[in-house]
Amino acid sequence: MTAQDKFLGQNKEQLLKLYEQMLLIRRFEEKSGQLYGMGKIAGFCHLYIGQEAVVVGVQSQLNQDKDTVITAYRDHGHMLACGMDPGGVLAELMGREGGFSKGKGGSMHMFSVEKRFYGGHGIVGAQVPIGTGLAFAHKYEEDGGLAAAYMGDGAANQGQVYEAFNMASLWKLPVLYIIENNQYAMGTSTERHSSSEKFYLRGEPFGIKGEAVDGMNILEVQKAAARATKHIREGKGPYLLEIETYRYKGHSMSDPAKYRDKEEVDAYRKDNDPIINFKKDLLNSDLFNDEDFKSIEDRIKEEVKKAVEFSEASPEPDASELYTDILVESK
Amino acid sequence: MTAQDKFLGQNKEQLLKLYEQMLLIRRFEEKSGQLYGMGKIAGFCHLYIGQEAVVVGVQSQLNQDKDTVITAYRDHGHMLACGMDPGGVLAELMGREGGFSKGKGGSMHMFSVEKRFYGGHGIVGAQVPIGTGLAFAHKYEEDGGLAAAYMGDGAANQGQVYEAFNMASLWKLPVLYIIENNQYAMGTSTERHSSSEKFYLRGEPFGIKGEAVDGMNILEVQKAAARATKHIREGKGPYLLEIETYRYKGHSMSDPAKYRDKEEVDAYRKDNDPIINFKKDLLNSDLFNDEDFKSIEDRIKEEVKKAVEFSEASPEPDASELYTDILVESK
Amino acid sequence: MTTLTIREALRDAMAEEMRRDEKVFVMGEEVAEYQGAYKVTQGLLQEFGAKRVIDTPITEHGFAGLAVGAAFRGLRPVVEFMTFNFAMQAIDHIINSAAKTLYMSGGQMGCPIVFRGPNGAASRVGAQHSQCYASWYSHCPGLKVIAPYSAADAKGLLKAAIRDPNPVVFLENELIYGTSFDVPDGDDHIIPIGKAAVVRKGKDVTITAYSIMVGKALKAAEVLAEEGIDAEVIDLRTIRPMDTETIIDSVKKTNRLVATEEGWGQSGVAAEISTVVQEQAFDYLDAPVARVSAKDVPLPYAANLEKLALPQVEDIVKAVKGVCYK
Amino acid sequence: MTTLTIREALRDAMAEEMRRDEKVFVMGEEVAEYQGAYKVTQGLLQEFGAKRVIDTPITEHGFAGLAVGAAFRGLRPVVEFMTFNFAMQAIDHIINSAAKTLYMSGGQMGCPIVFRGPNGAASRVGAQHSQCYASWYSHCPGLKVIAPYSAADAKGLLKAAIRDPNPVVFLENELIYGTSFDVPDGDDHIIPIGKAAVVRKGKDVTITAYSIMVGKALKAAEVLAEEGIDAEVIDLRTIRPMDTETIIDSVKKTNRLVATEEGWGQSGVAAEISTVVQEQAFDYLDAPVARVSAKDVPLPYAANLEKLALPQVEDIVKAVKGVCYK
Ligand SMILES: Cc1ncc(C[n+]2csc(CCOP(=O)(O)OP(=O)(O)O)c2C)c(N)n1
Ligand SMILES: Cc1ncc(C[n+]2csc(CCOP(=O)(O)OP(=O)(O)O)c2C)c(N)n1
Ligand SMILES: [Mg+2]
Ligand SMILES: [Mg+2]
Repeated sequence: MTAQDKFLGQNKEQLLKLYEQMLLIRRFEEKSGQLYGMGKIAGFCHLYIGQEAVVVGVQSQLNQDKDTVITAYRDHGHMLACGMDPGGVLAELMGREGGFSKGKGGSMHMFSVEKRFYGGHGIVGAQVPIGTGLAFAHKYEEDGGLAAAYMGDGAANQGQVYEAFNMASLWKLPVLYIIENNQYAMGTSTERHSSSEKFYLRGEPFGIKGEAVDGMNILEVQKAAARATKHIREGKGPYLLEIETYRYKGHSMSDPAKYRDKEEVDAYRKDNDPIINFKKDLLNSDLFNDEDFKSIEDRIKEEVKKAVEFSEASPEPDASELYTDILVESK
Repeated sequence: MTAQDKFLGQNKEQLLKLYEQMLLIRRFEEKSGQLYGMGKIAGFCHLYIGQEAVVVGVQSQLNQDKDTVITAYRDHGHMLACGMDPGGVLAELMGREGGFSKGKGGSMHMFSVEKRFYGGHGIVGAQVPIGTGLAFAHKYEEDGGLAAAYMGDGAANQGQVYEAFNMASLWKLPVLYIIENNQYAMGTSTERHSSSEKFYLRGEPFGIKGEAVDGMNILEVQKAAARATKHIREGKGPYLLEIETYRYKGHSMSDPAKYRDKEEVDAYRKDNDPIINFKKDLLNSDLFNDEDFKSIEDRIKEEVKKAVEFSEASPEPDASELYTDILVESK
Repeated sequence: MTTLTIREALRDAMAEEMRRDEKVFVMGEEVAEYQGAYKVTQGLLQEFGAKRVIDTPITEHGFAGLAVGAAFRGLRPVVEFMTFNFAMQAIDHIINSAAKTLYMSGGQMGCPIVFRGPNGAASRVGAQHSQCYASWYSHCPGLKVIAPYSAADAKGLLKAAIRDPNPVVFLENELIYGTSFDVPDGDDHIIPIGKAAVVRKGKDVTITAYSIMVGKALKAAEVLAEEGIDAEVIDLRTIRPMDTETIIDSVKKTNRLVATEEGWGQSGVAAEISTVVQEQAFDYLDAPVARVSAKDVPLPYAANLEKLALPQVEDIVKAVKGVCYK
Repeated sequence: MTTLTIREALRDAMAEEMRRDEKVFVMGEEVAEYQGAYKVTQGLLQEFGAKRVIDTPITEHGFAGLAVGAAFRGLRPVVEFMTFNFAMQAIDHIINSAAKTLYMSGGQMGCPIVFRGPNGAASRVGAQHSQCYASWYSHCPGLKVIAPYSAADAKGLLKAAIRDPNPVVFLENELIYGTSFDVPDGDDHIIPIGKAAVVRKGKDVTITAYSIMVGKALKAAEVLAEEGIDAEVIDLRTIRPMDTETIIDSVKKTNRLVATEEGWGQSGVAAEISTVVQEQAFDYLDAPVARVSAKDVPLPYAANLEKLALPQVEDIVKAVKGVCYK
């Protein structure tokens, strides 16, 4: 296999961009964790560390001018991958006026209509029918877009998911369902919460094709997402990807994660890290050198630093904001 | 095939009992329809005519001293098949004190703890988790019973059904799920409400075995129910039967059923009627003669007449009943 | 003016708004081919086609969520629940997704959606099919909650609801779908959301009501008139935001109030009105506010019990006499 | 007496009742191996095993329905919702299946079940995770609704709830799980459902509160004492059935009432209390009843806004001064 083939025909710039996006998420989340520890972020805060290849891989196959994206509360990675400004995301985490929701939403509730990111939802599974509704709108408007609706393995048991599957398939809606199977729903492992762990089959009785994907390998994610989006764009209706991944951190910042061994986590970190392995892969080809990565590292460091500065400089929302945005004023 | 084989080893008495139960339901429902027309029954009233072989066939394979039964609002047939007194059912339909719910429940809400019939529920799909809870109790109490939870084809799309499937299979609960596929959910045909009409596959991603059954042939229903209950009683967890049937009448008494041709209904009535065909089958064997059936007809006529008399004689509930049964008084 | 049933008025409202705005569509169980379980969507499929008049599976949670997603993208769904009892399956999307997201997004994510359908008791359909949700929904900021009585209001308010950029819960009543009223002609008949109407002027006592209770209140007022009590009847029309001004103005004049509702009393709509009046017009009250609500029981099926459970004209008459010390 | 946190008191209540009655079991998300998302079920799995302490998938609608079915068969499920916000997914089973079936069955189908978990706002968790459902549930006949404050009440009422043959909604508060109180020793400490408690005697004004608001009311009373206002504080403890007698008796003495709640005001718990007092003690009131509720907004995340949105000690103090015309 040539490097060209292996890397799915992507050029150097494209490949480095993938790497950069994953690394940005990693560093951003590390910083969020720190700031949480310092009390500057509060409430629920769910980090995406370990799962970076999923969203970066899938988003690389979307059309950022047309497609729409939705996920649950573990959403920082998705926002960054959608191109939302890290400063705005972090400011929101810190409850500041400069945040994407003016500080009113917090970690779980951010949106950017401009970047076509529709949240940021706190109720497990709720984003799946909503995402199906985004797809409904794509079809209704005939705008050629599709909706990507992400959910966790735990969310995949929620009844409303199946109600959405049925309608999406019945009406051939352009929706890509992504189950991010990170092996746990909070403290419950998949085998303890699901009668069958083949999540990619969950759409079958509704006629939705599914496949399981190695989510620690961004190229695999890209390949599967390419197949899926092709199917959807051809008007064949929904498609389901179960992307197997792993979350390194606790469920949220308050979870000590005693339900698994340190060894289990370390094994992923060491042998299976999506960022390290991708970097290795790239370095093993003759297209890349250490310098490429060094400059990315530096850029991201700077970017995260700027995000922190922006957020810290942003004031708390004005008290008058308490009473705005409850209703849209009618014209 | 000997008659013995054909009739699954059932003796004459057993076979006539099946016939009698189906016919009782048919005549009871015809009478209910009449009484509704006369304004003696009100509100929602969903008749079971056409579907008799389903519940009689399944119930014949249950252990009436141990197993529990639950269904939705199209429940008169289930109650009669559970052995509940037709007079008590009819009195309830008429809102009388002598009804199974003292007149407070009506057609959709009757129960008999004695006969192990747990309703009679008005919310499409709700009976499925509740029925799964009956099965949970069987397992918890280790009483050797199983729960039979009936639902319609429309109900089979409800999200809570899948939530129940997952838990039932995960915890190996003794529950028999029966989808009574009568081709329509109110005015919507299965092809218009379901992305796939192979309802028997709906449990597959949860590891629940399913099969499709001809519900116009009571012997087929019995065979499938025997397989299913055997599986469940062996501790292998839930089982799903999709039983294909047809409702002759409108969805409820207020439905003119314009969404289907008269021909469609007539074809069923003429060629596919579960009661007529079973009678033919029995007569074709040399075990039965016309007299057997005549005496059943007479008995049922009498039974239905008595039920009407009982109901008409039963007064409306006393006004004081308005305030009883809201809470169980603590001892 | 044309005489229309409420059913027709609602249908006309939807049809007119669908003609006016391509983004408006109707979805729900049996709304298309069946023409609506209660025939409220009669003719819509024929005029607007299957793209915009959509029969759903019986999956309220799913299709309400789907409609919310469509609204987030700027479409304007009108979601029919066959009855609001079934909306309990979908209530998480109504509250958590539709009502709260604008705020949680700092104003970015509007959700222009109407959830409509019959609310409260129909005739003899038992406890699970008869609940009134007016107080639940009106408890929650981020929603507008409408419960009209007359056909003119039903039409004008449904049109306003469809044009409104916010999530609106629109509570109808099955028992009066067939009742006829005069409705102004033309397709620009809009009733502003948030305004109550004094539907009968009077000086001795104020009666507030919404939905089917307005008819009962008006009947009670007639009975009372014969006995020399001149009742003012206010049709709330909107429950959230509540037009407290109209109520207070009336009470300042009559000094007596009976607040009626078709739902249960505890933390109901009448409790809110009683509280507001007491907060804002305490010194004007010549008697404690009385409320007339459903009895505190699940709705029974039996004809005699059902009648006892639901608030009747006589209950209003009695309550009015009570506050008038007669 | 032993000093226990509310968390421990709740755990002890469940453990004692599980020892007493084999039919009692606990189910919910993360209740077993994780020991509870908020550690309320600490140690239960270890003592009672996986048969009786059951981790569920994240399917509230399904497991609430399942538990109702088990209760119909005479088991006594204690269903933990990780928070009551998630119970909106299951609310149809709580209302339509658990609360109404006894009535619909003419008294045959008891449903001895407890739905418990944290209700209302935690700290900085945003609008979808912070709603108070006290008024919604207490609106509905067929349910009992409890919202205790102290550890002793939490224990005694949870034990009573588990023994009660009816469906009980038991509303806790995450922010005070770690707060310590004296709790009577022994496993026969039962607090009767439906009885409020006067937790501070006073003569100038009555303050009603439930759950976390009791602590705020008591603090407000201290502040007020310094300013010469002697407040009586009533802990409602049960919201349905409401102990109106205790409230009325107090108001007849103090002639002034401030009704507090952690939820929104419109058709809230305070509205009910205000209405009842006005109905039953109108002539005793020297000032209109004031209510202190959450601001009428979805709960914001930002620290400063969150504080403004929720009812605080100062709000109570201010309201009390208002009704005392000071
Ligand atoms: C309906 C609902 N129930 C429970 C919760 C609490 N909760 C938040 S996240 C979570 C676990 C979800 O696991 P999974 O879907 O696998 O996603 P992951 O966190 O692993 O990304 C739970 C139980 C919730 N937010 N919503
Ligand atoms: C949650 C809910 N949604 C809607 C309804 C109204 N409804 C009652 S029966 C019915 C059709 C159900 O069809 P199916 O499940 O196929 O059962 P069948 O009536 O054919 O026996 C509908 C829509 C309801 N009772 N509950
Ligand atoms: Mg997970
Ligand atoms: Mg059907």
